[in-house]
Order: sequence, then C-alpha cells, then structure tokens
Amino acid sequence: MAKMTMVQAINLALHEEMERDDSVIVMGEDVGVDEGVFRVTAGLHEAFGSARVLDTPLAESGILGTAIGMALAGLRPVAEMQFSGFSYLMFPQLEGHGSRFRSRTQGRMTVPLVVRMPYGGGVRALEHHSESREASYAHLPGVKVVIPSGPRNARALMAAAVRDPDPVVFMEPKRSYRVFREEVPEEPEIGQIGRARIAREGSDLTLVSWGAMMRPVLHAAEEVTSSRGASIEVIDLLTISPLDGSAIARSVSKTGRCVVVQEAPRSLGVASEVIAQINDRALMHLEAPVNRITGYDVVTPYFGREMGYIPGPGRIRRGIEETLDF
Amino acid sequence: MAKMTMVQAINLALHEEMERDDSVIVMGEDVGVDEGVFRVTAGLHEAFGSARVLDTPLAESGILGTAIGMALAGLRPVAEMQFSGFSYLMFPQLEGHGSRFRSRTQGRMTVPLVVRMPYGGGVRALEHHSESREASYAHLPGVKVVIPSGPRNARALMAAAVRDPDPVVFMEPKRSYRVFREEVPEEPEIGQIGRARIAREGSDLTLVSWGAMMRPVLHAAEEVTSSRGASIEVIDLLTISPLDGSAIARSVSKTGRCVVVQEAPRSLGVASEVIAQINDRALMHLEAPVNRITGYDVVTPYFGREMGYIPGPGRIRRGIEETLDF
Amino acid sequence: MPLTEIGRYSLRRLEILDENGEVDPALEPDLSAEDLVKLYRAMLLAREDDQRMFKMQRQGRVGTFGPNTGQEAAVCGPALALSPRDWLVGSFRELGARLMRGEPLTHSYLFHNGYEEGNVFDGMERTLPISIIVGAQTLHAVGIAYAMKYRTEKDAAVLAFIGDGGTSQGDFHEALNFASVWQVPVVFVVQNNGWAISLPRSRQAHCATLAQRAIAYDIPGVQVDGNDALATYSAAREALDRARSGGGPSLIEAVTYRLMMHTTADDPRKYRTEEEVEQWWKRDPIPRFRRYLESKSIWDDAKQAALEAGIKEEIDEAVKKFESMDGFKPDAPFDHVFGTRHESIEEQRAAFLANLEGEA
Amino acid sequence: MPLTEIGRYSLRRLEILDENGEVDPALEPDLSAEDLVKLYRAMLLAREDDQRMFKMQRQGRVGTFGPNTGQEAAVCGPALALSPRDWLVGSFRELGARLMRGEPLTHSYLFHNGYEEGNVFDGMERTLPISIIVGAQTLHAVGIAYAMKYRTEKDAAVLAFIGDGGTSQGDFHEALNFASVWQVPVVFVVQNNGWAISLPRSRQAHCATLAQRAIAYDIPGVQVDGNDALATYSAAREALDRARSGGGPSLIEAVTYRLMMHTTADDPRKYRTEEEVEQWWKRDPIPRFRRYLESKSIWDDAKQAALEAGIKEEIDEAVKKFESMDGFKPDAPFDHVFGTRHESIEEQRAAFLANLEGEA
Ligand SMILES: Cc1ncc(C[n+]2csc(CCOP(=O)(O)OP(=O)(O)O)c2C)c(N)n1
Ligand SMILES: Cc1ncc(C[n+]2csc(CCOP(=O)(O)OP(=O)(O)O)c2C)c(N)n1
Ligand SMILES: [Mg+2]
Ligand SMILES: [Mg+2]
Repeated sequence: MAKMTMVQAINLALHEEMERDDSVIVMGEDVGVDEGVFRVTAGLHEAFGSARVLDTPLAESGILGTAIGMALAGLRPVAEMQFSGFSYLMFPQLEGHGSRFRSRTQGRMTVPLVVRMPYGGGVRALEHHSESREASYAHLPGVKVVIPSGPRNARALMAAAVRDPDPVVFMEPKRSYRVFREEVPEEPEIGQIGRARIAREGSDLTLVSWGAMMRPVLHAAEEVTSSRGASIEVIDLLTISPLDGSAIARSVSKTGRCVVVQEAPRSLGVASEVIAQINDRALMHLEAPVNRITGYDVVTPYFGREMGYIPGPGRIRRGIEETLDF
Repeated sequence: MAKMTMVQAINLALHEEMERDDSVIVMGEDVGVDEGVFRVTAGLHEAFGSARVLDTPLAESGILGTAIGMALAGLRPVAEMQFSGFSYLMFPQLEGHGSRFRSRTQGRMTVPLVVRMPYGGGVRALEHHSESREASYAHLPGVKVVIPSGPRNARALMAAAVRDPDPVVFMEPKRSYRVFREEVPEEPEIGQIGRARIAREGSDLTLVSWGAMMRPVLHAAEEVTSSRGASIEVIDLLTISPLDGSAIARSVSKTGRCVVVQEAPRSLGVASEVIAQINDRALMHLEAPVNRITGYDVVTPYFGREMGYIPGPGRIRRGIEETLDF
Repeated sequence: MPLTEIGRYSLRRLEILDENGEVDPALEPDLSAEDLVKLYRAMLLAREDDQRMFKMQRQGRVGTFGPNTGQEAAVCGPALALSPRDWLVGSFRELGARLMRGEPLTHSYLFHNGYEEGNVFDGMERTLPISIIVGAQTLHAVGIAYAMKYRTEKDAAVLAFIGDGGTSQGDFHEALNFASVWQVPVVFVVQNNGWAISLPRSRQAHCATLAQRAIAYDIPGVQVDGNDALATYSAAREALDRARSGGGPSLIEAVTYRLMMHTTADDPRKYRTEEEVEQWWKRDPIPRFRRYLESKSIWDDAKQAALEAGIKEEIDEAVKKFESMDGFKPDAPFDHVFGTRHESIEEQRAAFLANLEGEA
Repeated sequence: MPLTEIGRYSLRRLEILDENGEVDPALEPDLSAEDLVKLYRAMLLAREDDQRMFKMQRQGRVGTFGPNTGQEAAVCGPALALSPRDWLVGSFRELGARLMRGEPLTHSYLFHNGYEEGNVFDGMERTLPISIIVGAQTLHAVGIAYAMKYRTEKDAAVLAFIGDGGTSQGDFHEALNFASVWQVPVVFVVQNNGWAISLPRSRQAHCATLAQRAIAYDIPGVQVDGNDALATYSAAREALDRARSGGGPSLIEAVTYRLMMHTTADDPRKYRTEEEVEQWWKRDPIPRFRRYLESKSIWDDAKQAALEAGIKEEIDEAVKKFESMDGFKPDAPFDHVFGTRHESIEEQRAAFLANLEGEA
C-alpha cells in the first residue's frame, strides 16, 4: 500500500495496463517527452518508447479519429485531450463513429478506447480550462462516461476503462488531482463501470454527487451530521453513463430526501437525470423535492469570479439543511 | 392568409427577413442554386443573389466559424447545417465562441446568428440523418434553442430568431416539413423566444412535448379525451433553452399529472430537465410520477427499425392512461 | 519582392487509356488477361447494380442511395491493386470496390433499406462499412495504418476514398498531416467527380487541382484521369507498393464525373447542364475499357453477351434473395449498444418489447 | 512513372535585416523614422511587459500566461502595417500587437487575473480578444473579411495570427479554403516559434515549410525571418495591400522562436536543450533592430535610456492602477449570458445573490 495522489494513481494504472498488454498505447498532445501537462503520463515515454507513447500533432479530431482507426485494427488507445474544453473538437468523431461502429456492424467491429480528459474548475485557469460538461458526453448512446473522485477509485476505474470493450470517456476532476492522497493497494484493482458507490451510509437524506464535488459534499455531510445529528448517506456516482439509477433509487427510497450537487450549469445536467431517475423509480418515497445545487446557466466565468459559480461547502450545507427542514 | 407547409413557412420568414434587413444573409451547403436539399431556401438565391445566399464549401466548422466572424462584423447570418447529424462538426465553434463572445466582452461584441438544422427521424433516411440531439445544444449557456412544431409558429419563431441578439439554434423537425399545412397570416408575426405555448387546455393531465412529437401527442390527447373523457392540457415547449419552466409548473400545479414525450434517447434529454423543473417548482402537486416517454439509450437504429424506437401515438396513449390511472 | 527561392514543386497527371480506348504503350501496366477481365467485370457489375438499384428505388423497394455510375474506373482500378491483407476505407460512393472486396450484392440493398445487417458479411474484417459523415473516415484510415506500422505488419496498406467535397473538411487535412508526420502506409484517393451535390469543384476549392494538396504535406501526389481504369490502377498500385515498403502516404486525385444524381433524392437539373453531362458520357470509363480489351483480343461480342447475362442473373438472384429476407430482430439495437451488460439498457429493452406487444 | 507536368510551384523566403543588424538595401522598406521608432518601442514594451508579468506571476499577482519574448518582431512588424480600419484577429501570443492596437497594459493583467474586463477597452471594435481554442480564430477572421467584401468596404483587411501548432487544426485548413474560394481580404500570419508546448515543429508537420501550405489553396505564400521586423512588416504590408485592393488572401510563415516557457505553468527543460535556446537568443529581434536604428542614426544610448525609463514608468503605473482595481460585479455573468431578459436566468441570479449573502 502506498499513499498516492490521483495523478499518481492514474499514472500507476496506465503503467500497469501498458505492461500487461502491448496493444495499449497512450497518445495525445505533450503526453510523451513532456509527460503530460499535469504529468499524468509520467515515466510512460521512458518505459515504453515513442511508438507506444505518442506525441501527436495539435488536432483533437485527428487524435480521436486516428485512435478509432487504431482500435478498429486491434489496438487499445488511451487518448488524452489536454483539457475537456478542447475535447468538443473530437465530439463528431465520437458521436459519429466511436460510439457507432459496434451497432453499425452488429458487434463485428468495435472501438475499445479510452479518452482521458481533465475537467472542471477551481484551479484558476484560463478560459476553456474549467468547464464541467460531462452531460454532453453522457447523452451519447454507445459511450460510457466515468468520473473518478479519488486516487483509489481512479486507478481501479482507469484499469477497467482500458479493458472495457467500448469507448470510455474518462473525465478527471483536475481540482482533485493533487489535493489529497489515499492508500492505493499494491495489487491491481479493477473497478466496475456502471456502478455507483455508497461513500457514506445514512438514513435521513441522500446526497448524490461525483467528481471534484465529492470533497465539499463529504465535508458538508460531516458538518451537518455533527451540527444536528442528521444521518446522511452519500452516493458517489463514479459512472455517469450508463447511470446506476437503481442505487440512487434504493437510497432515496430509504431516506425520502435527496440533494444532488453538480458543478456544471444547471439545465440538462446530470442532476436533472438523477431527478428523473428518482421520479421514475422512487417518487412516492420523497418527502421533499430533490434539491439540486448546481452551477448556473451562464457562460463559465473567467477564474476571477469562478468560485462563486461552483457549489461550495456552505451552499451545500445550507441545501442539506433546507431539505431536512422541508 | 395562406395554407402553408412548414418548409414554405420558414422560407417565407427568410424572404421577409432578408427583404427587411440587408445584413441578413443565408449560407450553407447547397442553399443557393439548389435551394437547399429540402427546398427551405427556395427562391432566395434568385431574389438576393449569390453574395447574400451563399453556397459554401463542404465544412460545417468552416460555415459556423465564418458565420461567427460575419456576425461580429455586423451581419446576421442564417447558416444551414444540411442535417443536424453533421452539426457536431460546428459544436466547438458554437461552444467555444458563438456562445461566448457576449460574455467574453461583457456585451461589447455579440454574435447574432441563426443555425438552422433539420433534425429527427421518421423519414426513412440514412445513418446520421435522423437523430434528435437537441439536448446537446440546450446544455450550452449563451445559446438559445428553438424548435417549432408547425408552419405558423415556425415562421414566427424564425423571424424572432433572425432578429435575436444572440446565437439561436433553430432545429426543424424534418418529419413535419410537409405532412400538414396551416394558415399563416399575411402580416409578419414575430414569435417570442423563451415561451412555451398551451396547445390545448385541460385539467386532468399535462402533456409536454416539442417538435415532431407534437403531432402524435395531440393525436393521443384527442383519443384519450374521446375514449374516457379526460381533460388533457398540452404544452408545446417551442423553446428548449432557456426553458419556460414556469409555464410547465403552472400547468402541472393545476393538473397534478404529467407525461413528457421526447423523441431523443432517454438519458439526459430535455424530458429529464422538464422533470427536474417540475421537481423544483411543483413537486408537491404531483399525484403520480411524471411519465417520460422517450427514445431509448441505444445508438439510433438504421431506418429499417427506427419506427419502433420513436414514440408513436399508441405508446403515448398508453402512457397517458397509465398516468391517469396511477 | 525579390527573395530567395527555398522550395520548388512540380505536379503531374497520368493518362494511359484515352477516351477512344487507345493505350499509351509506354505506360500500360503489366496486368494479366485474367486481371483485366476481373476489372472489367467489376466495373460492369457496379454499373448494372446501380441501374437496378435505381429502378428499385423508384419502385420503393430500396431507400435513398448514391449511384456510382460513371465513377467505376476511379473506384475499381484502385481496388484491383488491393490484396486481401490491405484495408479498404471507403466513403459512400465506392460500390464497385466493395463488391470486389467480397461484399455480397444483397448487402447494399439491405444497407439502403435501413438494416445494419447490410454491413455484416464474411470476410468483412478489413473493409470498413460506408461512412456518411464526409471526411471522417480518412482519419480512421490513418489510425489503421498506424496500427499496421506499430505491429510491423509488412506488405499491407490502407486505401482510403474521399470525394472532392470531402477535401474541404478539417478531418481530411488532419488525416493528411497525421499520415505524413507518422509516415504510415495509407493511400488517399480523391474521387473528384466534379460536384458535391450542387457545388461544382471550382467553388469547393480555389486550387487548380486537388492533387497539389499533397505539396502542403510533402507527400507524393498525382492527378489521374479517373475514367481511365489503367491509370487509376497504376497510380494506386505504385502508391500502395510504396506504402507497403515503408515509403509513407500518398495522395491521388482521380478526375471523374458523377453521371447520375447525387442521390436518388437529388435533381441535378437544378444545378448543371445537360451538355456538361453529355460531354462526360463520352468519357464513360466502361466502353473505353471494353475497346481496350478488344484491341488486346481478350474480348469479343460473345464474351460481352455472356458477361451481361451472367451479371443480370447474379443481380436477379441477389434481389430475390434480398426480398425474401426477414426476421430482422427488432431489439437488435439493444444487443449492440455496448459489449457489456447494463441494467438500465436491459430495463429499456424490456420496456421496448412490452411496447411492441402493446402495439400488436 | 512518366507523366505530363500540369503544375509548377516555387516558394520563397524573405530576409531583410540580419542577425547583426545589417540591412539589405534593395529590400529595405520605406518607413519613416517615426514609424521605425514606433515599431522599436512596441517591441521593447512587449518584452518589458512580458518580463514584468513573469515576475508578477511568480509572486502570485497574476495567473498563468504565455510570454511572447523572442517573438516581438513576428508580432509587431505585421501590426505596424495595420490601419485602424483593419481588424486584428489574434491567438494568445501577440501581446505586442494588442498593445499597438490600443489595448491598455492593465488589460492583460486583468485578463490573466481572471477578469473578462481585460477584454473590454475603448477602441476595441476591430480587435478580437485573445482566442484560446487553437485555430478557431482563423475562421472568424475569414467571416469578418467576408463581411468587408459584402459591404464593399475598401482599403481594409483582416490580419489573423496562428501558431505553428495551430496549423494542424482542421479549422485552419477550412479557413484557408474558405478564404481562397471567397477571395476575401485576410492575411494569415503563422508564428512558427519552433514549438507547440513540447512538440517541435518537425513533428507537428512533415512539410519542409509551413509557407508551402499556401500552394494547396493557390494563394500567395511566403516564409520570412520572423525575428526580422523589417521582413515581417514588409511581407504583411504587401499582403495587406493586396488584400485591400481585392487580391484575396495570403499566408505568411514567420520563423521565430519562443525564448521562454510555453506558459508560466510549463517547464521547457523537459523537452529542449539550453543550447538550442542559446542559439536563438543570438537571433533576438530587438538588439538587431536597435543596431539598425543606430546605423541609420535614428537611435543612440541616450534615447535608449529614455525609452527604457519611460517604459518602466508606464508599466509601473499600469501595475499600480491594476492593483487598485476592485468592484468587479459578482453577478456580471448573468448580465451577459444573453442580450434578452429571461425569467430562468433572473431566478438563478437571485439564487446566486442570496447565496452570496449566505456566505457572507
Ligand atoms: C459532414 C457532412 N456534411 C454534409 C453531408 C451531406 N452530404 C452528403 S454527400 C455530400 C456531398 C459530398 O460531395 P463529395 O465529397 O464530392 O462526394 P460525392 O457525393 O460527389 O461522391 C454532402 C454535402 C454529409 N454527409 N456529411
Ligand atoms: C484546441 C486546443 N487544443 C489544445 C490546446 C492547449 N494548448 C494551448 S497552446 C498549445 C500549443 C500551441 O502551439 P502553437 O500553435 O505553436 O502556438 P504557441 O504556443 O507556440 O504560440 C496547446 C496544445 C488549446 N488551447 N486548444
Ligand atoms: Mg464529388
Ligand atoms: Mg508554436
């Protein structure tokens, strides 16, 4: 066991997967010699050489389009988008092809690849470097969307993503890259894509979130528990698509109250789908409206203003209290 | 007054707006001499010439990127995407720039443009020609998304979109292009972006939909009314973003029951947001879960199978009945 | 402005078999009679199948499709240069090449009647299905070529087709750039058929040729008479050989013409003249190839009659077979959304099937 | 393969002022002493401001930014050729050009400290803000140029900057193609500074020059010594004049070098040698321009000292002004999401403000 940051944990998974299977290759802008702008690919170029750890030209559609070709020909590319804000350039390749080859050929041609991308705000970065747009990918049939929340699950889910037979969009909450460490086991762990995790058990209220929001969410849950003794269950979605609706429903059926916390703009975010799932599966158990605490439907502000626009522990705590008091 | 199809009505609005304002120009693939593959731009090239009705090279990012430049320089381009399935190629330009110049410059530079695109299934077309992916656009702050449902509102909303100070994604339900005619007044009408329409008043259940689904929805509402005398209110959203949440809430507060019908895949569609809005604003009035009748989370099948995957009147009728009986 | 010259480039055009079937002996490729007949048969089959599908489309027996009539040499010549270990990455107007790769006739009927089953056949492993998003497939071709290089697969390459309209897409540029930076074995054939729906080639791009795009990437580029099957074969053969032996990518512009409509939903009279089309009928690739075969005494009227009869029979049978097909599993899309099982998908499948029953 | 030649192209490179400040009199542009000093001052101001921002960044007083040190000639030379009626469409490494267009020094501090206010200044009408998505801005430039042509605006053009890395993006290809098809007044300047973060130019593209991309679109293209402000000015001047008089688009590759890090978050020692950087410091555009001015007796040490002092004072004042700025309206994003009022946005603004109170 070793204490690791999320960056180190993802890096570990990439090392392990590349060692295990020589069809795994890593590609993207500055992932080789430079080891990635966040150093997520540290040591890979040295260990596996430039044919397997591939510095590409600066073209995101080119990166994903060629990765799709590689996957069709039997490789398992792990392609990096330097920031999720640039990833829309490859959206057409993913929507039009990566997600479709399996259904188009009724399973005869498949596209096992991973698209990694740091996403989300809170790191005082320039425009286009702090969006949280997981919903755009999660609405695509044929694509899985995974968002780890900590070093250990990041490592396990990256291993699962690399081994998965389908295209996986792996969104890394960059704000959580280095702010905390966690024990990560020696032995490889393989996560399960499609399953949410109960991060904390409780009986009075269900708090649902994912990615970088898990830290303030858990913090707020602690606070409310100690301030008023409420028992709060926290669900960490981990996979955004396909969503683990029954895990959410089980919890809400038990607690009767729910708060969903989302960094992204309010409308049509994952929180809306969580609410829709509760509606479908557990509405009659609700004792209060689901409280969605989200970003706002404004263009992501430059970083001078961003913190007011990302849900913080205070806002989450007040949201929990309102819902408990409803 | 004249009876017109939706194609004719949109064409009328384009003629009127181009006559009114010489900063309005129409551009896209085959919109000129060919008059558009659906003939939506019929007569424009002849009337306004090739500098205002511009056949562009085959490049969607190029079309929207240059349209943004034109808008920055004072024109009001109406750009066509030949089918919404090709529009993702311009998503990065819209997400990264079209939607942001206003906020980026605090209102000093703006992008008044319209992106028209036929969308949706039911016309036995090839792959990529029948998706319904309005949610991808509606999740973008700074972009308005309008979806007409009939000739008259299409004409009025197109006029509004052309005059709007912001980028408007104007999604045209191609299945409704020619299947019915409606009276369209002589005088120009200007629709109101951001407002839903009560298409039918009622008190027992609220049926929410938009675009091509409005026809089977209204049909099902009639059927259920005549078969069991239920009074069904039908809301036609017309604008998907910003969504008219209070209109939905008002109706559901009155009826206590709601069915939302969406052609798009289930997860993270506009129906989820409608449910989330009801949750936020009218949950305690609900006497049954909101019933969402949607496409499925599968890759849009080729047209041989598509009809089973698009909600039809039977499925909608059964959905209404279930919700009434809940 | 007087300056130093730092680069000098030249561009060439290849023509071997002229409109009258006269061959330039210095350029004539060394093809066996068997291969020549194979090529001729492929072109004729593509033409006849097009015509049959056109009739079927007008009768409502298949859906919209894009005929390849007139472009058979641009399509079949390069395909003849393929080995089974090469990959074919097409766009949507390469019927002849697909048939040469072993795709059954039934499959384009199926595809154009809205069934994914049309993409699935034995031996499809290295033939990608039709790609409708213009330009996108060229990047797949480069990725496949990269995998070949990575696996040090020798003596194999990728042949990718795109249209003149497709050259305007950013993906095409990115494909050429990645291919040249990586020096991978891929050959791009631009079927310049003069039109992208209603947009003439001259307004699609300002350059005199599309072949000169190769100069921007320092890769070999050539323009060929795309209605001359010997030229398209030879140029592709040379480029594929170079690619297979580590010489990297190439670009071929095949200048041809779409003699029919863009797709059966299109009316070309809106945007082009009858005269232009007439001119190009005179350059039809098939009769000139027949004359060439005749001049080599490989062909005669009897063989032609037999071939035509054979093709007709083959198409008749395929149509019959296609029209007797049924049992398309209604919930197949649920089987193929993912390669893993997920509760939410299975729940939705159950709802779908229940609804089917409700409709019944 | 013997073939007919159908095209022949030549590419040239322009150098006027060499590394030692020696000018080629035959090529020397006819610039007034005033303009020459203006250009020199602009380059020096950009350099000094960069250095100040770098210090401020290290002290946590501004956020991440990308220094333009070393590229002042590539940026300021073309900007000198602009009239106020021309548009400037930059990427993110053209500080010198922005300052020449009237952007206050304070504004790059504001921008790089996370405030949209940094994009807003009097006279900004024809200067687009920094564009971070690599390549995208070139299409905006073409659209603006189209609007000029449509409005028959005479004597104005658009100058668009992009990096060597940016040339790989599909949007750049689409921009060149649209511009050439439309023949609109736009000049593209590729600042080829040798690197795109850690990727050297040689692995960004396989072509010997980026200027030869022009051949693919049949537009004028030229490579210039990008550290030679006379050459960058002259090439841009010629291209802008051509554009303004209806001659269509041009492409200029300015070969320069990024002497500092990609951004303050980058460590270039990971991917390039000190020697390479040393070599390029010898080609620094600023000292050579100073020597040129001196050789023309326009400049001397006293003027240099005065200029340096003036620039220092100007920057000091700007920093002071910037650091005293406050009152950034917290809910400004709600003001500028749309140009029309919407209930849902106002509801969210109210919630935002209520939450701010909750936090207080
Ligand atoms: C990205 C994209 N945009 C638009 C279309 C619609 N479309 C289909 S084919 C076509 C023209 C293609 O022209 P070209 O590349 O020359 O091929 P051709 O049809 O002539 O074979 C267009 C505009 C599409 N399929 N994909
Ligand atoms: C579409 C996109 N992809 C990636 C990035 C991240 N990024 C910022 S600058 C840069 C390198 C740019 O290189 P170049 O175009 O040569 O400009 P330079 O930085 O050298 O001035 C990269 C990869 C981005 N901003 N936009
Ligand atoms: Mg064509
Ligand atoms: Mg660079």
